[in-house]
Amino acid sequence: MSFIRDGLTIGAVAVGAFFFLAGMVGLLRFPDTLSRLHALSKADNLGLGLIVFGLLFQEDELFPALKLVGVWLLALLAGAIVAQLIARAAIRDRPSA
Amino acid sequence: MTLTFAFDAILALALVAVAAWTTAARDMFAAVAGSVAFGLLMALVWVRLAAPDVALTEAAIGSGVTGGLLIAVGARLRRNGASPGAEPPGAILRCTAAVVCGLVTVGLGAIVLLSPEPAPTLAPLAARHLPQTGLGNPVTAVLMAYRAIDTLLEVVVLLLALVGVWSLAPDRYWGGRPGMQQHEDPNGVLAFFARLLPPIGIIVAIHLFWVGSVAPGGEFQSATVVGAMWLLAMIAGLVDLPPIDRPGVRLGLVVGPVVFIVIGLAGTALAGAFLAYPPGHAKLLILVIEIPVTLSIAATLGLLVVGPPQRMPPG
Amino acid sequence: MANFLLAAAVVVLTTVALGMIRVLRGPGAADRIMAAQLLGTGGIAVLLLLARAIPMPGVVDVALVLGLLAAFVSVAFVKAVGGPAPGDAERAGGE
Amino acid sequence: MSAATVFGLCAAALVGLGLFGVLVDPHPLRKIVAFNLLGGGVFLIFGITARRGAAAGFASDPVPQALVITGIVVAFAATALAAALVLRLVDETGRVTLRSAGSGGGPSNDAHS
Repeated sequence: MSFIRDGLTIGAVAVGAFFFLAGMVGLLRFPDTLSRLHALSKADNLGLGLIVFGLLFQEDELFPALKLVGVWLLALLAGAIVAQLIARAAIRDRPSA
Repeated sequence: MTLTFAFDAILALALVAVAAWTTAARDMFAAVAGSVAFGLLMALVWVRLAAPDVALTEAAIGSGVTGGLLIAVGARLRRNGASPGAEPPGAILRCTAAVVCGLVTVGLGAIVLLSPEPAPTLAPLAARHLPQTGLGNPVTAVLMAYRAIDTLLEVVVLLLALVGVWSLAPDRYWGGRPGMQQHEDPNGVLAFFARLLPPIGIIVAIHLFWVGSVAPGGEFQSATVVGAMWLLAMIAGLVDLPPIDRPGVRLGLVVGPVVFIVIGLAGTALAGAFLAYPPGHAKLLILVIEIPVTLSIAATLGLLVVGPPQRMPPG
Repeated sequence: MANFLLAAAVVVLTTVALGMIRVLRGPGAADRIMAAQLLGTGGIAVLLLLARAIPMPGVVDVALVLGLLAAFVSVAFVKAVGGPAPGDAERAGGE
Repeated sequence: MSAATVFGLCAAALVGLGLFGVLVDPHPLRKIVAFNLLGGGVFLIFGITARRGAAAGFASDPVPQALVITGIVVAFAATALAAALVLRLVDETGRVTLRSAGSGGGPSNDAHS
């Protein structure tokens, strides 16, 4: 049982870390602000989400697990709204973009 | 073991790199953004140094509220179109400063490498008296019981800093509202966010406050979160800050220090020393102090970030 | 398991450290903000991984506070670069 | 090398960098940022002392930790006051400099070389 749980954790956390890596590459390599924003928001939401998902298999109690999910939901909410605000600011700064 | 070392080394390198870049950056916003990133990395460092209480404070104040303050100041300087003013100092002075700072670094590094390990410690003493305070978190015990006088003075220092900031207001604005009027679409994304986040923040703040007696957390971290949520609502134009001569504002700012001092003086009568707690009542009294102190610190921090009044007093 | 989580923390920390380059280089203010946002999320991920790999009380709370305050800083940043008219970041894009 | 030693050396570098910024950077706001870097380094020195003082079942000596918490809050208060001073300076003179236009001079006056 713990073997399966560990396997799920390893899989999800590894994919999550990969998303962070991908997001960083996008952030550094993509040519303009909006495509960088696109790469970033994927990394933000999926990367952290998968890491939280993986860590959930290691939690035995309910409250710490709920707290982990809460942290992720908070980051998701903040990420979505900040991305929206940044995109508007970026479009205003460079109308041609 | 080597993994933790790799983690620490990367973290330390990133910290120094951000600091170096922040010092060298031409653009002012780059320096400000660098200092936000610096605070974030510092929070990670504190976790690695087994100091989660400090990590919480750093995440809340060092990165969060200080970042907000510097961003606001940077934006105002840019808006005012202030000329850069001074040119950088000459080569001789720069070289001299570099040499001096290099020497300081080398000296401190030597102290770090040569100082005894394990270091002299007060931990056993703090542990021995922990049961008497009724607290489970030794850091809170130091802040609220062993060295409560320091914490009292710290709260007073915050208040004095606010008095200092306010006293920089031009005469015509005295008694007015701090910060600019915010114009924001009340149905927009930002206003939505500013309605959604503060309730979450206040729950987190209450949680931090409550666990602070037994686990990492406490009134400073809690107060900072409350203050930041207040500022967020202000930025989104949901609430406006009150004029600084409102009696309610003044009362909110001083209630914490006053309760602290009153209980301290009561300790002189009941337990024989200023800020001593009668045996068996320590935890209750600490709670009675912490609640108003948290509210006062939250108000003080928020008002420190927005700065002196910038608008005419009403009427 | 602890070692794996620690290794994942090292990977995410490295991406966070490299993401700093974007915070510092910009070029636009928007790039700085979004990179700072990535740093906030990455910092949260690192903290959650560390909290599981090296158990210590309160680390998840640090992540929580980091999330709240990073959002606050990002909003302050967006408002601050919003140009001379304070505050109508909402309509400028033309929806 | 233990975490305390790694971050201790890091702290030494931060103090040097921050001090350099405070001494050399002509922009007051950047001086404030540098002051915060310097402060961060000093706090870290306290932090590693606390970590090395782990005893009695605590992973870190609580007394320096409490000092650092106090220090972070006071550093913020100082930052806010300094920032307000800079803003007032700009409002009064329109320039972001501590050096006075005429004679007399500010703290960085000796920089003319």
